[in-house]
Amino acid sequence: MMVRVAQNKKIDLAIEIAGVKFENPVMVASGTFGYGKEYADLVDLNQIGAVISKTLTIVPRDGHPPLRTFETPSGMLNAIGLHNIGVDNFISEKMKFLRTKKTKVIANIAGSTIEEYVQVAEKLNSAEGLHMLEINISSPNVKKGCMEFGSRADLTYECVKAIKEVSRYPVMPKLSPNVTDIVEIALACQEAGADCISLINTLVGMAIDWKKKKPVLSNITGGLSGPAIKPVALAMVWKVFQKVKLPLIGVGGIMNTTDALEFFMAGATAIQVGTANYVDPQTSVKIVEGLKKYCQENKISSIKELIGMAQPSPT
Amino acid sequence: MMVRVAQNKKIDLAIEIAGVKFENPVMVASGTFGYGKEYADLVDLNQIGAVISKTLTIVPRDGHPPLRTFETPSGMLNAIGLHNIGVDNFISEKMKFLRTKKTKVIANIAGSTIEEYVQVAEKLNSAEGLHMLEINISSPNVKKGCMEFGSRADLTYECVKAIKEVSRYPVMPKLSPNVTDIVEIALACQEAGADCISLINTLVGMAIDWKKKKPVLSNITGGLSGPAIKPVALAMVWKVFQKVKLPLIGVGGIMNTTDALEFFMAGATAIQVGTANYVDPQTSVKIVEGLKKYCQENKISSIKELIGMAQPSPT
Amino acid sequence: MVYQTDSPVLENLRLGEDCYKLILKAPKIVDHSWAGNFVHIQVNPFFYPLLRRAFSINEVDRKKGSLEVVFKVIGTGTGHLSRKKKGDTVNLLGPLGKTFSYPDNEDISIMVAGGLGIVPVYFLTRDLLRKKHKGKTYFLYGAKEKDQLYCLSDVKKLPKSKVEILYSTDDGSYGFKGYLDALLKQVLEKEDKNKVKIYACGPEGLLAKLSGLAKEENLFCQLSLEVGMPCGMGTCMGCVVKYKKDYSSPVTFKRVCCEGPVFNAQEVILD
Amino acid sequence: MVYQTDSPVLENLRLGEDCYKLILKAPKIVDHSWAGNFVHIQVNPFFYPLLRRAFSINEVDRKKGSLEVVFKVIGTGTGHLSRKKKGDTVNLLGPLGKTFSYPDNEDISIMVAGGLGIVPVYFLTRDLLRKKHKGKTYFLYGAKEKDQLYCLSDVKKLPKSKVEILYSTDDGSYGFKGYLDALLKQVLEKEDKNKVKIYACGPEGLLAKLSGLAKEENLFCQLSLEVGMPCGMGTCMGCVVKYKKDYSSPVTFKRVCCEGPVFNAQEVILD
Ligand SMILES: Cc1cc2nc3c(=O)[nH]c(=O)nc-3n(C[C@H](O)[C@H](O)[C@H](O)COP(=O)(O)OP(=O)(O)OC[C@H]3O[C@@H](n4cnc5c(N)ncnc54)[C@H](O)[C@@H]3O)c2cc1C
Ligand SMILES: Cc1cc2nc3c(=O)[nH]c(=O)nc-3n(C[C@H](O)[C@H](O)[C@H](O)COP(=O)(O)OP(=O)(O)OC[C@H]3O[C@@H](n4cnc5c(N)ncnc54)[C@H](O)[C@@H]3O)c2cc1C
Ligand SMILES: Cc1cc2nc3c(=O)[nH]c(=O)nc-3n(C[C@H](O)[C@H](O)[C@H](O)COP(=O)(O)O)c2cc1C
Ligand SMILES: Cc1cc2nc3c(=O)[nH]c(=O)nc-3n(C[C@H](O)[C@H](O)[C@H](O)COP(=O)(O)O)c2cc1C
Ligand code: FES
Ligand code: FES
Repeated sequence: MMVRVAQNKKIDLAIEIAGVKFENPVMVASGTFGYGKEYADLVDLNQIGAVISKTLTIVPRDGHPPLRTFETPSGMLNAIGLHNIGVDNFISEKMKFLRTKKTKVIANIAGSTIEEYVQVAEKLNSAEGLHMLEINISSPNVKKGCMEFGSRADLTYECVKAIKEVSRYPVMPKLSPNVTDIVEIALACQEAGADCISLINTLVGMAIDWKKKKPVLSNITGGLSGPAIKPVALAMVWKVFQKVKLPLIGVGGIMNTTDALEFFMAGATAIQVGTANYVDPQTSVKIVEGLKKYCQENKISSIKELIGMAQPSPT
Repeated sequence: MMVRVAQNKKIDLAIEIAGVKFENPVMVASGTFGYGKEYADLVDLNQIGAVISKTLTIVPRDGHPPLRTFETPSGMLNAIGLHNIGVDNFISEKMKFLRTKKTKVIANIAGSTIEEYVQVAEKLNSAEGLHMLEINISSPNVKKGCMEFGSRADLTYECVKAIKEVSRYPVMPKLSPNVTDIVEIALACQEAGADCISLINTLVGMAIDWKKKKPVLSNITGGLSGPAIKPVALAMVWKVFQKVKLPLIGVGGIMNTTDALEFFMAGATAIQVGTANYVDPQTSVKIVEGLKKYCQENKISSIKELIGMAQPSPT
Repeated sequence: MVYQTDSPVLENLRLGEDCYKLILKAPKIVDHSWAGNFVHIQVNPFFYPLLRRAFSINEVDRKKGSLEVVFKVIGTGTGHLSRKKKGDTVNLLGPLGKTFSYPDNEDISIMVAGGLGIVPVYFLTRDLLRKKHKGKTYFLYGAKEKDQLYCLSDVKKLPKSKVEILYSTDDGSYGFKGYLDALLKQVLEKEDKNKVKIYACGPEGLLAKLSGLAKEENLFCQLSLEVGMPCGMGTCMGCVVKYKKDYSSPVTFKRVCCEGPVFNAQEVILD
Repeated sequence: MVYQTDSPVLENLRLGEDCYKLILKAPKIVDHSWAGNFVHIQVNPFFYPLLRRAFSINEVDRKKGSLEVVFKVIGTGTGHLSRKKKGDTVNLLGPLGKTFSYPDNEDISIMVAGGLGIVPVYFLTRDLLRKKHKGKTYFLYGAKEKDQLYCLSDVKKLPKSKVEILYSTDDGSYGFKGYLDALLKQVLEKEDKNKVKIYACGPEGLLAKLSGLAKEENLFCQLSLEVGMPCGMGTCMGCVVKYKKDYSSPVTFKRVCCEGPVFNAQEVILD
């Protein structure tokens, strides 16, 4: 059931962000596609704009004890706790396969301190075939780092700036929705020299097992993702687009082509497919195909025309 | 199909908050039950702990143009814009009916300025049969007031304090989830002398009509409610319970008895049923019935035993 | 009085591609239902889709205590409904909304039914027949093409002696070729506009045109509107339409679920 | 190799109250499926419930290219599945997970099937029969009460000459009265523990007991675990179990979907 994207010369889905040329604007979100190879039996990676790795830390992490996930109405909670193989193993074990594919490769990174973020970024400078760094300043599931930084403009600025100073790759901070003013955080990224911004990570949520009278997740709270949060993600892309000049990569509850269209029209330059990969691993490829069809039917020659189309025209 | 609650002498669902004795801890949320009479054909108001009015303002408001609502996966967006009959009409037209019922009556109020909040609160001092004020510092759908105040601890403090100074009724500020740190806002309420706290109002969200290439709602963004947001609401009740001493009234996505149980176990003293009223007007009465049954089966003599049951025991 | 009932499905008939007639037993609701009323149906007890769906009542059988709704599958909610079988139950709220102002015997009634907008005006027509209404009655039924005149067999059963039936299709595949409002104008030319009472329901475009026509020519015209209705009970304030009583009044908003769905065409602003 | 297929429902048989056997056509998956593998089923294409549901494979027909899953209705997902009819299709991912280590002819195999945990060990037993496995084989099948031995008729068809079948029910309504682990202990007393290979699946409590027993008595015992599985493909890291290779190793987490669902009982920590 590998979906093949119809060849169509006229329709240009390619986008360029910070000098990186993506074949199309559809990426798979961090933590929902492993390190890429896991889905290679099912999904033609050559047809996806970019694969974003699970968040990488300086040393491998084991994450939280079970239970780590729970399904909610039109969504799911996760508290994985950044269980990952560590940046070194990623470079030595996972990049080799990814380099053989046309898809662009984005490494998502995190640390408990800004120094750790910087160390991971430095290590990745030697990863051949990598194209961009996504900075996880937004995962709600760890005690130190991530959302701790992404909830404050000053720490966001510091963290992004420090990484920009050492990395040879363009940098894409990933924002948390659990803030009073996401525009303020996005502006801090812009000032710090970020090349683009992805939004959103998960919303903090929890569930209680009323039979056992205790929280379902071992970590108590987790991150909510899936269709349930799409309206929240879309509103944040919309608002940030109005004040921030950087290209935006929209993520949150995207299940199909029309969901993706909403994000482009709100102002996204590209989108990421997250939870939907679990539901249907073909989602990203189907969206690529769907976007081509949409553009064809609506005589749109470049996907770029769609960006911010629903926004009021500047006066 | 009026659901009747089985009489059971032994089970005590009554709760007292700030001196007000509620027959049971199930309230219907502001904006989802009109002014009470609308549902009188279907729901026995004597069986509901409290009816909370639509937000009242100093003069009647017309609200936003259509479209005002939109369904989303397991949720809905609304941008009503506080369309309401105004506080005077509420007192003269709606209180008479509500006084004839055993349910407690809570007036939800808002204003564009703190002065307006105070004026509405003062007017309600003369409303016979009222029991409490809920302070809407959290609706995301108006340009001035509401969430503007509830997003900042200092303004929350000022607003709540000003109302406390004039009102003869206990005061329940209603918090917005669209903040970085809801505990900080809750603490500001506590300091300002609030008697209890309700949480949460809706999450900011939006939808785009991809066919028309514009936002679905005339107000562009709206508030997300329903089962989709339950995990977020529950996590906020959980966190506030850990730091704030005031009774908490949980609201957000409660559809049935087990949802309500989760909120009690997280730390709520009472709960509010919102969007579920639209789906099944009997929801609140069914939950009252369900709680009785649960207590009976689990040999719980007072609902108070459930409050915070899933929280770690204090060390 | 509004009732909430678990109503058994008596029949679910397929009327055409993706169009169904659902017959539900709901005696209490039926007792109080008149043309223009609607029911609010919980299509899935598991909250997916979350909200109820509104359907005008197409016809009632007051003896059997049953009512009909006719619907087209357009999304999740109507998809669920289309799969209901005899013996299933669905939860109903009803009757909801304001009814049409029934015509007097002196009036000339013109029903304007665009597509599935036929539902409330069909009920009105059937009710007038039951009441042995004497006034002249036109029934204008239009759709894009013949296949979409889903209720054709019902309409054909209306007594020709009492109701003058005219059809239109956009493509001319049945009856008059063209839009319903053009057909309506032909009828209006033959009749005394002061005696005419128009009752209409149908797609937005049609109703907007009729609203314009009613304002220009000062016609008595009632429209049954459709908008998304979260509660159906007047509490959410979510279903409003722009309303302007007359030239000198300000624009306000009226709730379609309880101050409508039937409105005077001259008083609503459809844009 | 993992496949994703839209698989037609060939049959959906009711095995008892709220228990069903679904037979699906999925030739590619069947070709690569062995005992312990599972399929991940999208029960509703409209994303409600959102996530796939995992089901061990009960049996395959390699000629027809069909596979069986047996399930109990416990929530929305299995509720949807129970209503699937011949001709419907469901989207499958499979075969997923690690299989049991099949026994050698010298081994004494003991299948321990608690409730619907029968599924993977039934497949193993059937596969051994197909492979003309020579080793002694026990099949222990237990449930709360007789009515919950949903697969009784399948088990009864196992050749008695090749498989020694023992039943248990908690209430004694069929076979041995008591828990399955007690029955297992009786069997173990008769056999050489060094030759025994235990294959088990069932409720959490049973598996925890078996894990304890295996550690105490240093038994070869493989357990098929069940936990919520968002992806089933090893990417979400959501389905982990506590794992400790041996006494001196640290506790880590293993993904049940791809490093399991079959684990050595001595290596997992079930609490
Ligand atoms: C008073 C009234 C009477 C109606 N009578 C009929 C009838 O007799 N026959 C019939 O086929 N349909 C009728 N409708 C429209 C019917 O309610 C919609 O077709 C139905 O809600 C679509 O639901 P869905 O889940 O299949 O579609 P979806 O597109 O999935 O629905 C999504 C959302 O949009 C809303 N919505 C979409 N289209 C409409 C619409 N046209 N009107 C109102 N809400 C809409 C729904 O409430 C829902 O919240 C009536 C609507 C109203 C308000
Ligand atoms: C490898 C594997 C093999 C399985 N084999 C079978 C089988 O052969 N027969 C059978 O009846 N069931 C089997 N299960 C369990 C089956 O997946 C659950 O019964 C099913 O997911 C329940 O879905 P639901 O929507 O009906 O229930 P709900 O309670 O609504 O499900 C809610 C959530 O909990 C999760 N969940 C609940 N119970 C379980 C459970 N026991 N195991 C895993 N996830 C759970 C679901 O994934 C879902 O996300 C297996 C599970 C796994 C992991
Ligand atoms: C199980 C799971 C694990 C995730 N892990 C990460 C992660 O490691 N790093 C990260 O930046 N985001 C992580 N995310 C967040 C997603 O990348 C995405 O931002 C979020 O899920 C919202 O998108 P969605 O609704 O499409 O899933 C994870 C999400 C899920 C569901
Ligand atoms: C249509 C609609 C109108 C609402 N109006 C108000 C309001 O006037 N004042 C207010 O404080 N909250 C209002 N709310 C918020 C609800 O009271 C409640 O806080 C929120 O919907 C979350 O609960 P729920 O998920 O149970 O609906 C409204 C909600 C909806 C859906
Ligand atoms: S549908 Fe709620 S007020 Fe009309
Ligand atoms: S279910 Fe996702 S890693 Fe196992």
